[in-house]
Amino acid sequence: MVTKVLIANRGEIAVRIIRACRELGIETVAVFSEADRNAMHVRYADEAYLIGPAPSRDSYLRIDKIIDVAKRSGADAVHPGYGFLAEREEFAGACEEAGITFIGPKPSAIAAMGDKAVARATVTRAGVPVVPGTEGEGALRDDEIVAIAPHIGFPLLIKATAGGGGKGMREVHNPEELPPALAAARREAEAAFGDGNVYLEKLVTGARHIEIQIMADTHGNVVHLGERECSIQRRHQKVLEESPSPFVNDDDDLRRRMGQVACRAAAAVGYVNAGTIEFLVDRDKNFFFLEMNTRLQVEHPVTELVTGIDIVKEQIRIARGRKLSREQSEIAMTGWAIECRVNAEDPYNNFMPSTGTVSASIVPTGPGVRVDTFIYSGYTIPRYYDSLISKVICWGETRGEALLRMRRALEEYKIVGVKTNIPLHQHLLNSHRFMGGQFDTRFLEERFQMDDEGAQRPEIAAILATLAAHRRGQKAAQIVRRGDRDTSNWKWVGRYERMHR
Amino acid sequence: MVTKVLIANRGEIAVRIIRACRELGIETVAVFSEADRNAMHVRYADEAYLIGPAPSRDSYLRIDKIIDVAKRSGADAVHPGYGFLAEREEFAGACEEAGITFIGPKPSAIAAMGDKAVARATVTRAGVPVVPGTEGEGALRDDEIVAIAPHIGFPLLIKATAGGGGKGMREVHNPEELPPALAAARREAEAAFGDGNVYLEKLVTGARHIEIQIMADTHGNVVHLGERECSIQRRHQKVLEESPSPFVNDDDDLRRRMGQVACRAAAAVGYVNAGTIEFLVDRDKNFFFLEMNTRLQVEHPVTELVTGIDIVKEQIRIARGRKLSREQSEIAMTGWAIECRVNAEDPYNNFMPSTGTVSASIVPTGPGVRVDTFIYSGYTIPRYYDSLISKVICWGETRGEALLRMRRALEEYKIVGVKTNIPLHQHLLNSHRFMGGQFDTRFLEERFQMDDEGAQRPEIAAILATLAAHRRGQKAAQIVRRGDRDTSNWKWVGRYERMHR
Amino acid sequence: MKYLTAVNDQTYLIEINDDRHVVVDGKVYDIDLEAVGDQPLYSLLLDHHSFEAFVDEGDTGWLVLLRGDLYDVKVEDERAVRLAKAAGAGVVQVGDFHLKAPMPGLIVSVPVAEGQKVSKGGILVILESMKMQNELKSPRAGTVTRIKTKGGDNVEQNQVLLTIGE
Amino acid sequence: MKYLTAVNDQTYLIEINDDRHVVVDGKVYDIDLEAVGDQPLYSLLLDHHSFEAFVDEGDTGWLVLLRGDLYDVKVEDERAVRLAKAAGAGVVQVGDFHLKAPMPGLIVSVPVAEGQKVSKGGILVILESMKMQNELKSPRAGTVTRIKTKGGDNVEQNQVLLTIGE
Repeated sequence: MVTKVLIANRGEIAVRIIRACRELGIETVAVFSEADRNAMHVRYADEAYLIGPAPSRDSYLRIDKIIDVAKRSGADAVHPGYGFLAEREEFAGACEEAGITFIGPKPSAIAAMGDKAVARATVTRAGVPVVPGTEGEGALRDDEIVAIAPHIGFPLLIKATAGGGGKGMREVHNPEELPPALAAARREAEAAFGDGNVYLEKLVTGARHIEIQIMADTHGNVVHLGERECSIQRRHQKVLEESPSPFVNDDDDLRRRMGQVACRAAAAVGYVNAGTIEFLVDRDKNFFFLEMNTRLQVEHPVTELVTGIDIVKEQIRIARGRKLSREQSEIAMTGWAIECRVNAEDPYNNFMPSTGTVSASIVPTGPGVRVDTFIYSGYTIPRYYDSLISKVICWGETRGEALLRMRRALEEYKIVGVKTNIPLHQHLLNSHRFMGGQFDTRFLEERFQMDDEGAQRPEIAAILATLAAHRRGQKAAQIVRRGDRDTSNWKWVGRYERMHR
Repeated sequence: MVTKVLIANRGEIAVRIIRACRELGIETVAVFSEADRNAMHVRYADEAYLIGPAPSRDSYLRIDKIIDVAKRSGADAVHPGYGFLAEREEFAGACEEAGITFIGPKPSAIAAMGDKAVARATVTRAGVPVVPGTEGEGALRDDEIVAIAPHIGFPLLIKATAGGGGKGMREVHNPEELPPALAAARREAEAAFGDGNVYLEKLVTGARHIEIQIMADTHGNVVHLGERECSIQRRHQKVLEESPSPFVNDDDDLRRRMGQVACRAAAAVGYVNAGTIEFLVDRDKNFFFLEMNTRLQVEHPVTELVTGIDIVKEQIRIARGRKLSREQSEIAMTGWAIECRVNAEDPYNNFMPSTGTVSASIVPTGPGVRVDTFIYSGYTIPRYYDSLISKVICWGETRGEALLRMRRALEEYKIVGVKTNIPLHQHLLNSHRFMGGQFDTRFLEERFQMDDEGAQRPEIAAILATLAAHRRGQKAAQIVRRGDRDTSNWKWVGRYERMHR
Repeated sequence: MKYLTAVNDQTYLIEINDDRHVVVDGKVYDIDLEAVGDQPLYSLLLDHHSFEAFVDEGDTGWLVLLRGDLYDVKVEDERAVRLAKAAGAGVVQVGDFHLKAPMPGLIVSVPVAEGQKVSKGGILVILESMKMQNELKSPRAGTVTRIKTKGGDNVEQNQVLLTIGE
Repeated sequence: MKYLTAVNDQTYLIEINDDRHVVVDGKVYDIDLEAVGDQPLYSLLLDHHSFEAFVDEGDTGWLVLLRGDLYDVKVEDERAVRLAKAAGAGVVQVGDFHLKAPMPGLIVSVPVAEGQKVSKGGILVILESMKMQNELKSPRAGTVTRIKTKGGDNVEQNQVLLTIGE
């Protein structure tokens, strides 16, 4: 049974899951850290429990506290969202042990796919092509990695075994760079996942990152919901995603083959619930398994908009033991969807994270625009968590319509008080290469500039700045002038005397 | 050509049209009254022109000024939205004369349908069934109306000939009520439309108000986009709409017949562009033509969400002389959509309009929710215009999903600073009769109560009020106490001295 | 602090001694109350149950809008109530009713005259605002004692338009 | 008032004499500027063209974010500039660079030592915030003259972390 769901997460994904539950008439239990009392997931859930101090390791990563809240609140299911405990075998196991339904795959499937190196070995045995690397070697020490590296050949990627979201990932172009990069990657992986293990993978150049969404039920049915294009990345973090991929586009045969391989990879570990198989696709349309994310993906909304399937509701349906609501033949992609991840960071200052209070948030609305967010006017963004504060997802009948709609949505979106990467997205959407679908995973970092030297309206900017400066000057002058007036003085004196009575 | 569109409107519909234009790469020109400098349509348009004082008759109803702005700005087309000049034959004519494309029907079609009494006579000749009334009699004096009334029989409806939106409409149950009701209706019609003419119509009881959206191009193609259920009304103003109608629902034959009749009515006046045929449908599924709205309808989004057709973009397409993008056989309704009109009015005080500054607006977002609005935190709602401030439109695979989604969206929607009718919608969505689709046009006013006496959480409300009162008391006490403290005094003294230097 | 808080027909004795608890008719609840973004909008966690509500002071008491229901709540200091009772209460409040403009607008007409008797629900003033003509009605029977406005006037919110006496 | 306003390589002479007009290099424009909801967000109508932009004062000038482009704008009082020129300008500004924390966070490590020479782009401090490790780099070559933080420190925004001298 799933009648009361504890959401072991925060931010936009916690809100997303609470909404799905509400719409299914399921009660919700939020957990929150000391930094999150004013967070939207606390306000929108039916119940909310404080689980510890702000740092994740003291709150959102504390399996014991979360299981305890589940028991106290009578939650009969847990949704882990993404990040935090979503891909921790122990967490799924602890839920199982406590008799709580884990809305996700079995612990064994998480374990098999969670250790990225083991996962690659597993799917290779199932006949799924992988990028060459250290799969099947287990956890390696630095000296072992240094020894193996030349056999794979440079350039290489160091990846966190427990990884995801680009954390603990480093590119290495020659043997000299390897030791410091290993140290940095392990340090970041340890901080992000509590696990410093890493593995190596050959860096495929000119490749695209395309992933397949799959859903599997407990009755042995596995379907795929088409692909997502995720090549627009910065520091190995996805920035913008779309579905379909402009690279796959009309090649239904490629889509079908990738879908079949994805389903086969899932079946290889007895996968149940929603999952994503990430592939690298080279220029010749060869595709290689990268990893499987055994949880809901940040970018799941683009698939929802083109297939009409609510993935979170479908996850709950599967967790309830029902059959998938649609067979493969009933799943079609209609139109085009794009998602822009809005991060609290300064695109003009090396993407430094930006924290602070959101003094205003004017959200784009209207036809074809969906926003998944958890910020609101007056909300203070804590510094302890991910910088993702909002996702803008636009649907259009064609890629062109979706792009134009996204442009107008981003122009409408006004977030005041913190800096965001919205200008980055606006530049991207104006880039001819992006518009033409001509990009690989290196595009954003290597062939794209946030160069505003040639920006089109310097005169307007000059006028705006001058008017603002002029007004500020006048206001300052007025305050001085007002200070000289009698009425105002009388007021101050009155207050002063009241105080001294 | 349509390359630059002047939007002769304000509020949410002006924003809606600007968005469509932006997404088509068409430039936009806004017009605004002195009360609307801070309105969203002024901010979102490419250009904006002040056209006069706040009262509509001095600004948004001034054809001369609007045509003048069109010429000065180089706009080659005008979109009238709904209300204001949308159904004024003279306006469409003035555009034509100035060589500006009017995004709507020909003046002759507006005239034929705009005089509601003439319209009824016209469609009757085309074999479309109408509710008995004074159609075909022309403008009548009070004494003539009083004389005719008994021949139609009571109860009766007085309607404004130039009408729409329930303005200038009165119900009359016996001959004595007729003269004062006539006076009130004429007065309101005169104020709203500048035309005090009214006509009579038999009041069909237990009926539903169901309308058909049609689209017609300049190549002679006419299609319908299915029906909208609009029976939830207060004072003859629609409050909540849905598509499909729960009354029509699976009766595809009824839908097809109503659609065909609607297309025939449109063809009878050589109709081009988007239009709506309103029908009364009695318990036995007999349907009667009420009137045709020769413009975009407030509730058009529900049709957009179930058909996937962007009606405003289609309007522009038609105005450009293109063929309709889809044939009748390609138009299908998928899922269910509901719209709640959010009005700035107090549902607990006889729906009195509420004006003021919106100090916060937290908009519901996430899957399946669309909001068409023009308010934002810090915006002051002027008192001169319609009380509609936002439309929440939810889509679901089924009516049940759409209803549950609307419930969660309304619970999330927080508008602070003005009162809204959101609680009315929340009560409606909890009403068993509404949920069961068991309602007619009288339901909201006669069989529905905003009765909160039996509300479920008096204890929570008591605690909240007590905590708020307690905090306010404590804060007041603190201010007094703080006034006694030295540090604070020093601050005041410092200021006082600075001022007297 | 102890309060006597009345909602509809029910009265609760509510005791607040610190920021984290309330005692309602003897039952202790954990609470955590936060204003949302500096607005009269509150988030309350009551024994971990999460509620969001508008809480604002109205003319006659506190108004709480909670999950689509409006509660009119009277909060009184329990000690003050006790003292008042001891002093002998029971004053019958009867007096003039001042019709105030519920919003700014234009007076369309005033269909009553000074000295005229009106019944409960009788139309006193027609006020236009936001394109709607609103009929302001008498909350009780009485006599129009004073009219302070006329058709064509622009009136501000809360401006007294006329007075109904006994 | 006259202003000399510089954007990128271009300088405009902008004259503001009333609320409704600006004169830019001799050309008169109608203007209408309004702040949106009390924020550093402005709506400008310039000869009826509608622009929305964030306009805020930065460390080195005004920052204007307009349709996705950021402009760094220097606004100077034209008279002040003239006077300064007359007094003889041309002071070369060289001095210490103080590395400030761009956001609150945890110092992961400081991979430089006092007295160490650093080149432009060299990593000075690794700061963790929002789960990201951020490498703070040197904007120019120089020598680390002072280090005021160490790994494990929690630092506030704008706190000086270290200083680079000549």
